[in-house]
Amino acid sequence: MSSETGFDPALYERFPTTGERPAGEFDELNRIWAAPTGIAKLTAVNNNYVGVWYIATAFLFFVLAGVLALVMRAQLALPLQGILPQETYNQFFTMHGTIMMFLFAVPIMEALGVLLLPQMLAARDLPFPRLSAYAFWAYFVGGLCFFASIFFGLAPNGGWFMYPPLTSTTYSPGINADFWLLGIGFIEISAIAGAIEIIVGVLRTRAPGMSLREMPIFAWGMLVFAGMIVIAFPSVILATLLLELERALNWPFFDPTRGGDPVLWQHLFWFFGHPEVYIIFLPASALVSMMIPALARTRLVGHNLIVLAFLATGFISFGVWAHHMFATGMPALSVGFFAAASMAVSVPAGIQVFSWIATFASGKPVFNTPTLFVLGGLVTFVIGGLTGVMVALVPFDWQVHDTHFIVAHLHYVLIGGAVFPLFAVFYYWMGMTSRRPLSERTGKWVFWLMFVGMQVIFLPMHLTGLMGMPRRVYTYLPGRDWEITNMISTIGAFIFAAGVLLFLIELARNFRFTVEDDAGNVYGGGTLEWLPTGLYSTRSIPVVNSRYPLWDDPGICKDVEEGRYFLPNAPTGHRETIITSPVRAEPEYVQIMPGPSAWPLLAAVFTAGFFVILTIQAYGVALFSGVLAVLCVLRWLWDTDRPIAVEQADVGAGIMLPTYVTGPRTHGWWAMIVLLVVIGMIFLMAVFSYFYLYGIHPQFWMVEAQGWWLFPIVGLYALAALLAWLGRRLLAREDVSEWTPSGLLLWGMVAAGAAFILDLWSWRATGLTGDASGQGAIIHALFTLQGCLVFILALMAVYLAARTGRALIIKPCNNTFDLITLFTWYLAGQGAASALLTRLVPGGF
Amino acid sequence: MVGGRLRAQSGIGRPDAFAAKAVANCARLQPACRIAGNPQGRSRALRHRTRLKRHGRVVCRDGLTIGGRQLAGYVLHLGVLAQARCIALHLTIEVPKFQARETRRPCAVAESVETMAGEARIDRTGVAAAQRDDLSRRPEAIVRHRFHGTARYQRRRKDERRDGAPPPSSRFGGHDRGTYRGTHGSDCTALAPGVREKGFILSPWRSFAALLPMLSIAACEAPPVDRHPMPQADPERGRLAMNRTGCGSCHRIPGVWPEGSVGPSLEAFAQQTLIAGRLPNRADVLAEFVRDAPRYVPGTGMPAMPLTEEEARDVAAYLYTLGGR
Amino acid sequence: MRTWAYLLGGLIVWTVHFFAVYVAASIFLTSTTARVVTALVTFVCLAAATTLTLRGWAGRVGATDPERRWIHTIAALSGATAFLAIAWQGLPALLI
Amino acid sequence: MWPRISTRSAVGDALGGWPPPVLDPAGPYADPLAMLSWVLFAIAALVLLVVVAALWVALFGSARRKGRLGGTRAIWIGGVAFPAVVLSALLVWGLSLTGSLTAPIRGDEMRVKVTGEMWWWRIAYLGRDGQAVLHDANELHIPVGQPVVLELESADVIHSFWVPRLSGKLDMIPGRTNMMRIQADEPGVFGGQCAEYCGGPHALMGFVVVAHEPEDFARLMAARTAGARPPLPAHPDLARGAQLFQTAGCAACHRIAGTGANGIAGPDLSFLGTRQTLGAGILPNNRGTLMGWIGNSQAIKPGNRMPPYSMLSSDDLRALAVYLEAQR
Repeated sequence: MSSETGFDPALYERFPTTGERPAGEFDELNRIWAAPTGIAKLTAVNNNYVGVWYIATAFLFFVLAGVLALVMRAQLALPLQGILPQETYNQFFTMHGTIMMFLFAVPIMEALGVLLLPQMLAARDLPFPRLSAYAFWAYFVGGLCFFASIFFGLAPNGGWFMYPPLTSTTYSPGINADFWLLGIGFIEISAIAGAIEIIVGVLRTRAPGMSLREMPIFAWGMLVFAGMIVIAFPSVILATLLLELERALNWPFFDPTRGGDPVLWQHLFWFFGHPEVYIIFLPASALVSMMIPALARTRLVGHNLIVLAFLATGFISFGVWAHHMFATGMPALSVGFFAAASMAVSVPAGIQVFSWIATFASGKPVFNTPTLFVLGGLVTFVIGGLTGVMVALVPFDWQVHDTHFIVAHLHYVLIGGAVFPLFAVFYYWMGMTSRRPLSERTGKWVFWLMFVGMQVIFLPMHLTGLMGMPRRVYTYLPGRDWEITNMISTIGAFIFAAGVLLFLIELARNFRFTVEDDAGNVYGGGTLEWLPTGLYSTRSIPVVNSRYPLWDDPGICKDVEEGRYFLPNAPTGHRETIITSPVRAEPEYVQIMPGPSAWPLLAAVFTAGFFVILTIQAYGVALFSGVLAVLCVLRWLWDTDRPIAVEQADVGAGIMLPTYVTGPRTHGWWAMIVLLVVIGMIFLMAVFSYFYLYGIHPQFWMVEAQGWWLFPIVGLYALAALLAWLGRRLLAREDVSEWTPSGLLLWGMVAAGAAFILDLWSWRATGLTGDASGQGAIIHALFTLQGCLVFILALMAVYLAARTGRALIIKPCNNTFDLITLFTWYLAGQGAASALLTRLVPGGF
Repeated sequence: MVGGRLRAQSGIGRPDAFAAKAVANCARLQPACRIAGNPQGRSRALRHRTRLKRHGRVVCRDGLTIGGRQLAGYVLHLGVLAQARCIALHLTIEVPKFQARETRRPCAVAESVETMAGEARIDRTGVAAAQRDDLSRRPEAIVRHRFHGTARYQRRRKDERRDGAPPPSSRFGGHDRGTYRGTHGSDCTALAPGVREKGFILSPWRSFAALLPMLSIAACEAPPVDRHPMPQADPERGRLAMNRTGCGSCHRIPGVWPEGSVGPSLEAFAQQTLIAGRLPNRADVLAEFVRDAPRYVPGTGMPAMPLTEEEARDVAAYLYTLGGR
Repeated sequence: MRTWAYLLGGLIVWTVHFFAVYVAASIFLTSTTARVVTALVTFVCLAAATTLTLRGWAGRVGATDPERRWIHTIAALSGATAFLAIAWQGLPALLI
Repeated sequence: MWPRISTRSAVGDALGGWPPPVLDPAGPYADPLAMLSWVLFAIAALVLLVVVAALWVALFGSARRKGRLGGTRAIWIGGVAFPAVVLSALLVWGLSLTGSLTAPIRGDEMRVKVTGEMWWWRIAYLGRDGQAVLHDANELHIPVGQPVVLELESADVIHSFWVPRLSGKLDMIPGRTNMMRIQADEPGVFGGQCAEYCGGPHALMGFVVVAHEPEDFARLMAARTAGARPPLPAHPDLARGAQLFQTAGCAACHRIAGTGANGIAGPDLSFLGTRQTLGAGILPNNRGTLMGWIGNSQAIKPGNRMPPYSMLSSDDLRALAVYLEAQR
């Protein structure tokens, strides 16, 4: 066996250890991980709490959006009904789509990740528990404020896809559209925060020995899920930014009369929007792949193929965005590429379906509630997939695009692919967080009501679409034979709702939240989340060399419980977990974890407040809230990155691991890289927009900045990067004061800021304004992006200076310093690229 | 002359400058009475009328025919009348010619209309025995109570008033001998077209007084009755026919789209006393009327509609399902 | 990093191919130039995907370390998947 | 037969219902799409059957059958090979069809410019030189048996032009001109509707395409493009209607060829009397609906751009309706 980090795999042989564990270490562990009580419980950051809150909130939004759908179905039951006026209906369908996508589907998958991942990986918690808490609270507060807009008639009404120019100020003068744009701003932030957490968590906090090969399928699903969020969400972040800039400052990104193009929005939106579907589907299908082996009492057949299916989906789903745009009149050849990719992406789905069938065939399935939900979801998803293949064929799509056929298709995919699996998940994993499991008898009722309701709603809806009924209509004229199918669909909607209602009653009857004395492994799963746990997760972290450790090693539960594996205690006296290597999961160091804190909560409240208050145009208050959010974040960070007295900790069996590590091996570095990928993707999408606008309307690109400005600008950015590099080098040297490296880095920041100002000024000198043309708008958008980074850099400078002043920048190397250096490098690179791009394309010297 | 006055008045009644201009424009083209003569053009007034009807109770002590006149209409209808405690004074009205008079609002100037006869029930009024005698003597002299406030084709005669009606009470305002003001408190019904009537007026006071002893009886609601049975017609077909011809583009009709506001609302049509303010609300009349309204009510705003005879009967049947108890 | 690049090699080739042909079609629209460019890129990428698949398969057979063998397996599979997807992606150049 | 619960209206007949217009094509640009649809349904049904059968065997099958299904081989066959073959075939067909349906426009077809507006359709028949020779709205007349090229544009937000029996849909995007071909093989009325959510009363944005025999069409076009308007029928209200049209403000937004009314903000009313529908495909066109529409269109189609004319008396409304009915 070869090694990835130099860790000797032979050391695994020492586990499980023998001999007595010292008395008192278990109580110590409990004391360290104890959750705050009373109102302070809100400051808890432990995944057991945050995860459950997170799921509950997402489920609440599912119910709320479902209620909206019910009212809409009632309106459409008969032609020309007056239950919902036109305007309200338009708000309802916009909110239904937006909430289901942004406030239910993505958050609940992240929530399941937060709750389940650490358990499945046998980590004590995710690597950034406070970030999880922040992501949750921002989502909770912001989401509720966003939903409340519907009670004031202020809810967005442009559809969840928000196509301009309908959503531009000309056609949507109210603040409804701003609610959407700013309202999902925090949801994007929350999703990105969660994705960073999950990526680093999956890659770096797996139990020792749990190599990629042994990694549970859910971890694979979440890894691809989070990776896709990192690539896809920047696109919608940029899109919302551009549209908000157009609305607020009249920069014509989407206004064709001044060199913008409405189709740009569609590209940006669907580059996010289609992967979004797989972002929802992948974790759900991964959970199905986790459940089926337990339900069928056998191993997953085709594990490798499913891993491949995830990876392939993760890639190919980024080549299908324009199949939402087949009717926009794109070049026939491009349309063909997207059709082909849409076909290709269905192959991985087929692999998964047949893998599940094969698993059922090789085992002895029991017809309990999760099985029923899994089977119902499978059949439903297959139907949705088949109609998906149909609409991937361009000519067919020309007919059914934007009709109720599509409504039926997407609900089949999403309900079959995500909602039914989620209900299976609720039943299957309920034993982990509840003292009592849910009732099987009621569960079957819930399933049949939901399953029958689902088919009754959406099967006839295909026909409604073929009969010519478009989507997003608040009513329809009589005499078109649409009455029957619509009435059937409405009846189905109420059957479905009855199932959900029954489930809610069931929850009230049997769900009793707990962390310690839970109902446990009701369905006999074989993966690590069913190890006996407490707030600290598992007592000790087992060595993993199997995909189903609980089945393959019957003694593992007892050994783990008795502390015979890694980290049976808290050697440093803090909350901690083991950081392992990304491929073979070899132990690298002990991470000290932050505990409960009110700062993430406050930061989240103020972040959500900033966006929500910005919407209602109370700029002063919004700014105040934003400043408070920044202060809270800085205060929360202030406690982190401090070495502790114990430099090497015994993590069990005499294996010593360092407690403070710097450089590219650290989880912080990884998180920063992921964050920079996000920022880089935003920039990349902006560059795409730049070329796109130029390609569509070159006649509006008349202004040229003088090329020689490039020399000082790029020179200054290069200087900034160089100074940052020098600073990091000097930090390692003993013979300089600690202000020298910090000072160099600070000067580097000044250089970067100067370069930015110079760039901006040289463009302003040409007389180009943001509202002049598409060129002006997109160049100013690039400046906006760069300006945001410069602003963050300024905050970092203050933070760095403060930490240096308090002697918290520790030599010879320090994580805070590293991360700021990384950021400075990235900023310099993006700034130089931006300056080069705007001057060389299309102008040149 | 007329146009000029209209301009001046429109400034008061309608702040909307555009509307004022349009009214003035129209006024230049035609005599004012033509503009104002059509009830259809004034939806607000009509809505008030509708409201009245909805709350109205037709009250009579018994179902006897008045003045020995035979009631026309359905036999069944008569049967109902005989039993009812709280319906229906059938009467014949005669709306004589009347002349355009100065009014408080531009829309209130009425044009001469043709004399017509028909049946109507009386809204919220009772008929004292003495009056019934009057009625029986001179059936043609009865004018609907509040008729002035609803259809506004009412005239008044001093001598008749002396006979049967009290002097204008404070409720009626009576700011001017020979002129009524509306009774509903709304500006739009304060139209008081100063018209004269041939018959006499059933004063609200007197009718109220007459009503009181009857209230105890009337409080017991009559069992729901289908007052317009049309066994041959299918209301559902009628509804679809209305959707097809677009009746809803002018009228608010439950079950029919859209909900136009140009014509009167027909939400409680079954309780309505008159068709288009003039014709008796009878199924056969209605079926004819919806096909070719201008023929029966010259000057009405409602045009002839493309309906077959059968469809028209269906339409009538559907309309009688509205608002009936 | 190299492990990951190898693991995802086929899919990365697919990505390169997809965006290359997308850009070509965006610039040259539905023209002969675009078709030729698509065909060329497709051939190159098909060759790359084939190489990756074969190499993965060979590595899989040869590997002793189970982890390594697993990585080769996934690499071969991703190469094969990419091959199918790239082949389909080349079809529009012939058919449209 | 599908149970009918309604008597069909003219609008309803045109706009859809049973049989599903997608599967009931009336021209060469819709025919292959219907064919494709049927094949797709058949394949989908087959695949669903296979999957459900496999699932059935997996759950309830005999041990031997289950054993045969319970391995990676099943995945390779069912999840990889089978889709690869079927999808390849479909893709080839779909792409060829895409290619043939988007073949370059010859250039000698009749051309019509259709502009999507909130929430109606502006129609301009173009001459050989690309100039508009005839303006109309909400109703498109085409000759039978020959392709008609539509230049689709938008004046405000994105709309989508869709006549399911004649062709698939194509978006109308501000700042772009999308070209589309339609062709009807038999005379008739074909309904269409905006398919892209365009705000407010998007649901009420329909139109009809009327296909005529070529000679009828030629006669119609000749009559309409001729300078002289046909004489108006005698009606007492006509003169007043004409005058009201000018004075009440109608002419500021609407155009009637040959009169002083030259407004371009709203639909062209030159041939309103011949139209099948009113309010962009939502109401039957008769005197009553015309009066109702003019009097208060906001009650009918909330949010549309025409203000309510509640100050017009019923006589005015009738006069206007009579006048507009006479525009043929």
